[in-house]
Amino acid sequence: MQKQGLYTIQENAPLTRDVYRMVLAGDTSAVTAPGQFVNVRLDGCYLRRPISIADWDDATITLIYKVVGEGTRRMAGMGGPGAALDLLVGLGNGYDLAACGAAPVLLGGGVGVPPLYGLAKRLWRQGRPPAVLLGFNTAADVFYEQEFRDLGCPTMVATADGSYGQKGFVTDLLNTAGMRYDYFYTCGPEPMLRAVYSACACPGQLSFEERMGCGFGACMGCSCKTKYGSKRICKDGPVLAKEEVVW
Amino acid sequence: MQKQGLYTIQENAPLTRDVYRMVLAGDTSAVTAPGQFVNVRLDGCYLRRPISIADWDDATITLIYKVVGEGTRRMAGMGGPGAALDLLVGLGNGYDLAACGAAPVLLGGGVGVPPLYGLAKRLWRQGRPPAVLLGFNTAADVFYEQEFRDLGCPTMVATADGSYGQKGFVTDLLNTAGMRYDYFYTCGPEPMLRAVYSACACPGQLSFEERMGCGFGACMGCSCKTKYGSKRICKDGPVLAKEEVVW
Amino acid sequence: MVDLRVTLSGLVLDNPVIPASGTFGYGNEFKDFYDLDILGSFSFKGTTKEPRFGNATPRIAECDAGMLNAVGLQNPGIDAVIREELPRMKRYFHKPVIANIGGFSVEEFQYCCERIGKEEQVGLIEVNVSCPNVHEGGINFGSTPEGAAAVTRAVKQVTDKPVYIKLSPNVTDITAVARACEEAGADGLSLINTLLGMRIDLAHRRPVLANTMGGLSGPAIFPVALRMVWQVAHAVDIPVIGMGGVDSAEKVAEMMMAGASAVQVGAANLVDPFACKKIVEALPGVLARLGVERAAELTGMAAAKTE
Amino acid sequence: MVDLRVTLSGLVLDNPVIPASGTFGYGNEFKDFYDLDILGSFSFKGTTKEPRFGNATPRIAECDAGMLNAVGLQNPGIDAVIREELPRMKRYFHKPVIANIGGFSVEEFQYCCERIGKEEQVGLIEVNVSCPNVHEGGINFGSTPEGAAAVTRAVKQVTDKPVYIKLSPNVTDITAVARACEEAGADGLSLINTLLGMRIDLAHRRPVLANTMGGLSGPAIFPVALRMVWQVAHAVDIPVIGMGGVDSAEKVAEMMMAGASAVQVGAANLVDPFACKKIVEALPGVLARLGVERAAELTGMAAAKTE
Ligand SMILES: Cc1cc2nc3c(=O)[nH]c(=O)nc-3n(C[C@H](O)[C@H](O)[C@H](O)COP(=O)(O)OP(=O)(O)OC[C@H]3O[C@@H](n4cnc5c(N)ncnc54)[C@H](O)[C@@H]3O)c2cc1C
Ligand SMILES: Cc1cc2nc3c(=O)[nH]c(=O)nc-3n(C[C@H](O)[C@H](O)[C@H](O)COP(=O)(O)OP(=O)(O)OC[C@H]3O[C@@H](n4cnc5c(N)ncnc54)[C@H](O)[C@@H]3O)c2cc1C
Ligand SMILES: Cc1cc2nc3c(=O)[nH]c(=O)nc-3n(C[C@H](O)[C@H](O)[C@H](O)COP(=O)(O)O)c2cc1C
Ligand SMILES: Cc1cc2nc3c(=O)[nH]c(=O)nc-3n(C[C@H](O)[C@H](O)[C@H](O)COP(=O)(O)O)c2cc1C
Ligand code: FES
Ligand code: FES
Repeated sequence: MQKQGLYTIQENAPLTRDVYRMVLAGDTSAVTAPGQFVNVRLDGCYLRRPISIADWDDATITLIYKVVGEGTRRMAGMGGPGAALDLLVGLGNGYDLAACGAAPVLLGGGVGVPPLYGLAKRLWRQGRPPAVLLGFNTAADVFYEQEFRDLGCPTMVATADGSYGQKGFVTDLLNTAGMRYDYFYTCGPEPMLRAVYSACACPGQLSFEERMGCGFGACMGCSCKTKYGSKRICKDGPVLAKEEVVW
Repeated sequence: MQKQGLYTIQENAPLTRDVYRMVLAGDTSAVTAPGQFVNVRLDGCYLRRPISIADWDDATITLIYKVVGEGTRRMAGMGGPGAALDLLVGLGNGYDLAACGAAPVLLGGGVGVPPLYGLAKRLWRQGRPPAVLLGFNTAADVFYEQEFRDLGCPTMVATADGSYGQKGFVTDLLNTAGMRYDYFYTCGPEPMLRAVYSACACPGQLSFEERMGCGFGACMGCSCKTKYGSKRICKDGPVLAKEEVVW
Repeated sequence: MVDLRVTLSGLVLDNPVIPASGTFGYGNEFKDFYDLDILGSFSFKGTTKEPRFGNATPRIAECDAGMLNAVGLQNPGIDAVIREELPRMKRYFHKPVIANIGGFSVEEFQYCCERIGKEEQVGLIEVNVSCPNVHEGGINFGSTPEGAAAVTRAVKQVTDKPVYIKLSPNVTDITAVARACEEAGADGLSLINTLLGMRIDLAHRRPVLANTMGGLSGPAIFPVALRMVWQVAHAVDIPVIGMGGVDSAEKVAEMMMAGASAVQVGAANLVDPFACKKIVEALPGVLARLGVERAAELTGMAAAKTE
Repeated sequence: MVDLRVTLSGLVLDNPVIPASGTFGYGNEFKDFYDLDILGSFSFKGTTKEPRFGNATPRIAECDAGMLNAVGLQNPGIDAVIREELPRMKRYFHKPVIANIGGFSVEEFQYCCERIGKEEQVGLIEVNVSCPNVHEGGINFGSTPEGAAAVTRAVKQVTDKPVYIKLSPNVTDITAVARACEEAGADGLSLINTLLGMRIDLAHRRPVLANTMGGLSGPAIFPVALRMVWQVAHAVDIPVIGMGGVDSAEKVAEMMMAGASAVQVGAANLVDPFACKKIVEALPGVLARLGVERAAELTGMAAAKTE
């Protein structure tokens, strides 16, 4: 069940030049699966901003966000004693962990990486440590490689300009020698999702983005067509199974 | 010449249940006369808020304001290390001290009292310590009586409900035995200005309020008709000489 | 104690606060946030004869103090609403609901109003002749007095439920449209729908919305909405439901003082799912401060200075 | 280096940023804040044949992300402007100015345009047929294509200066008015004027503005303004000056991508006297980020997805 509340900012620090991690303390009982998101209210912005839950525990939620516009710029400037954010928590379906197969692979691109962290942790706890493939534009953009390794996940990085890891796209890493997988989970910009969709013959789950009005299913702002009729990215998504995606 | 700048909040504390004093540090060179005002920019309010300069020195400006709506409520909540306000400073003509006669009297009502403080101080320095008559609704609303006394000004208070000082209006204090004056300065709500205008046979100056768009003469939002044509309260006022007022 | 009740064409509402169509679905997404029975009523998502997917995405763009939407009347169709949504709604909303109906021809409006008018859960029908996001056949009935009157007359023939026509603000003279609806038999009027607006995505050098334009709502439009409610309330003798940018109990009072008999709250529900609950709870305090004992007294309380 | 120049009917402006009429007086109040020669031009306060005091106060009301004004064209009259304001202006503004003209009859518009058109300081004339705050004789020429065209034809007869007609947004179809002006010989169009709006003073139970209604401006109206600029730019072949809620270099770019050749900044000047200076200074950086070398290229750069 979705909740609304004020969450105290415990940490808010840059991971790269424009990607920040924020740790918020408050009621996390509404979070039920990795891949869910929160909707953040910010002074001076009319609409809330959807941000994936990168990780959570009994008392905190971790967000990882990139500064791209007014809202995320304001987030980056927040902090100090007593600073708090108004969040809607527990939004979206999140990834289905039960379907993960025997050898899951996680493919993340840019700020599509964060929700995969919470996912990797829980797959690992479930005895299905995933392979993790991360794509970034350039060396300076890379984040969380070590965090995934620390979970015990074999982790590889590709950069578009070859300045770090393998040169190329995250899907190129699928061709690495010895790479075996029978299920995929992915999150990233739409071109990447399309590439993953084509590159992976196995079933899997994709997390989508859309401009949102409400984030909790009320406005029909974020609808998309699937093989099983129209779905709201915010409520019936953001995660769709590969087999229902119309591409 | 008017200036715009960020002013650091040094003090912001209640004088009564709803009247606050705020001391701001910054460039005060644009302030040239008591009765001038600043225009305060506040997050979440589209228009600036005009507030009279209660007092100023080389480094600080003092404002005294009553919480009546969204903007003043926000002001009252401000403070803390580094807190600052965007002000337009040096607005309006201010009171003309040269015209003060031999025995000036100052009549202030409610939040019309503040600009009279800066005025009293300067009349005193000029060797013309004024008599000060202050009107409030009730005992709990009274502020700055002692501050005027500390300047060396004979000071009397009237309250509408008689709970403090003399019962009645500020103009009733003019009839106090021994009261002598040949010039008046006043600031307060319009009904009070009208009462002063009628009660005082001598010349004097009145400070007016009007809803403002800009506060520096650009929008014609605050015009009023005078005997010498139309004037902008924000630029040609807020102080008008009695003889030009059309009543 | 303040009496919050208001009346719309004989329908007594416990209070004047009504979530606006398109921002509250069929209530389902809000029932977990709070008990919907605290509302005066709510206006369900604009429903058409056929199921509709609506426009391509992006359908939403942000603005200063507001938002654009170009949803394009996505809904499951009138039959599915009667078959599935109304029975489900019965479980979490126990008051008469406002049925918001969209359409692309006089016949479609008639079809939907006739069917929905037979449902006992429906307290009144709100006929949306003003959706800015659908132009199939190029007709927007709400743009002309004639178009709005034609729809009004047609739907009044097929239902006994009170019919409120929802007016478009994108017109030169909204009072002309309002009067035409009144003469055609409308029981009341709802206004305003969204203002037609647009944003451009600078980086991509194209409109943000796939549909190019969309409807502006939120606090940005409140002064325009208030003006139109005032104008219309002075021009007709039927009740007016006011809306557009209302996000506080004070703005509910402003709308009512301008002439509204009840008030809808739209976009505010999307940014704060508790918006209507908060407004309902704040209303008694606001009325008390204004020295008003019955909410119904607020309607038209503001007097023109020049009249 | 980015080239900020734009052209309006042969008049080359150093940049597209123009303070809007009524928010910049005759420049006098701003000359102490910054050097006005950094501006593309400015549009002076709407000037009429006779001196006018304007409406009673309060003339200003605050709104979310905007303000209402009901100034009512206060100005010293065309003769005093020519006699006093223009010579004074020469001392602090050394570029062609935009002469904004108001009026209550075709003859008045003609009188003013003929006189002001002879002043060499005047680069172009902006004819305001759309002031929402004056209804003497009940006529608002900008509400109908016929009215706007009649004024256009009349003033074109009496001046050789380029004539831009300033359009009202309070119409059902602004493209119809725009096309009528084009056909009547307008050299360009300015849009939008303010949206008609209102606020109520709850405590006093009456409209805030003495004039009851006023014109809404500021960021709140930007999406509506942008939409109208887009529609009009697609409907006519003459240049469009876009305005309404612009308060940043990004919004200047949005207006131009929608089809504007230059952009006016109104209410923003009132809340920040340095608004136009900041926008002029920010423009090169915004253009560079967008990969645009010449500001003039921005005009109409956004392509409709559906076209
Ligand atoms: C389900 C979901 C999960 C997301 N998770 C993350 C995350 O974990 N980390 C992260 O950095 N970003 C994430 N995003 C993208 C993030 O929402 C946008 O980057 C953010 O809204 C931009 O806001 P802004 O004010 O900085 O930018 P602006 O461009 O100024 O925003 C203007 C408007 O567009 C919307 N918008 C802009 N970009 C996007 C986008 N990509 N998707 C949806 N709406 C957008 C904003 O919400 C706002 O309404 C997620 C998006 C969705 C839909
Ligand atoms: C020249 C001048 C000097 C002033 N000096 C003082 C002072 O020293 N101390 C003090 O407490 N107050 C003073 N005021 C009044 C003060 O400006 C208002 O109380 C304040 O603007 C209210 O803002 P708000 O947001 O709290 O109220 P709201 O009612 O929410 O304000 C809404 C809008 O109305 C305007 N407004 C509301 N009341 C007034 C008013 N009385 N006069 C002008 N505009 C108003 C606001 O500026 C704003 O634009 C002065 C006003 C003027 C014109
Ligand atoms: C996302 C969204 C969808 C809407 N859908 C409908 C609709 O289906 N039918 C309708 O009559 N109005 C619809 N509206 C208009 C609202 O009911 C309301 O008239 C308008 O938004 C103004 O009110 P507000 O400013 O409080 O949102 C919609 C508005 C929004 C924001
Ligand atoms: C206080 C004020 C006075 C105005 N006076 C005039 C005027 O005299 N003539 C005119 O054509 N427009 C006038 N306008 C309209 C502006 O020029 C502009 O069209 C409108 O405000 C929209 O732009 P903005 O949102 O940037 O303010 C006035 C606007 C304001 C706020
Ligand atoms: S954003 Fe409102 S339904 Fe998804
Ligand atoms: S407030 Fe703008 S001229 Fe006085």
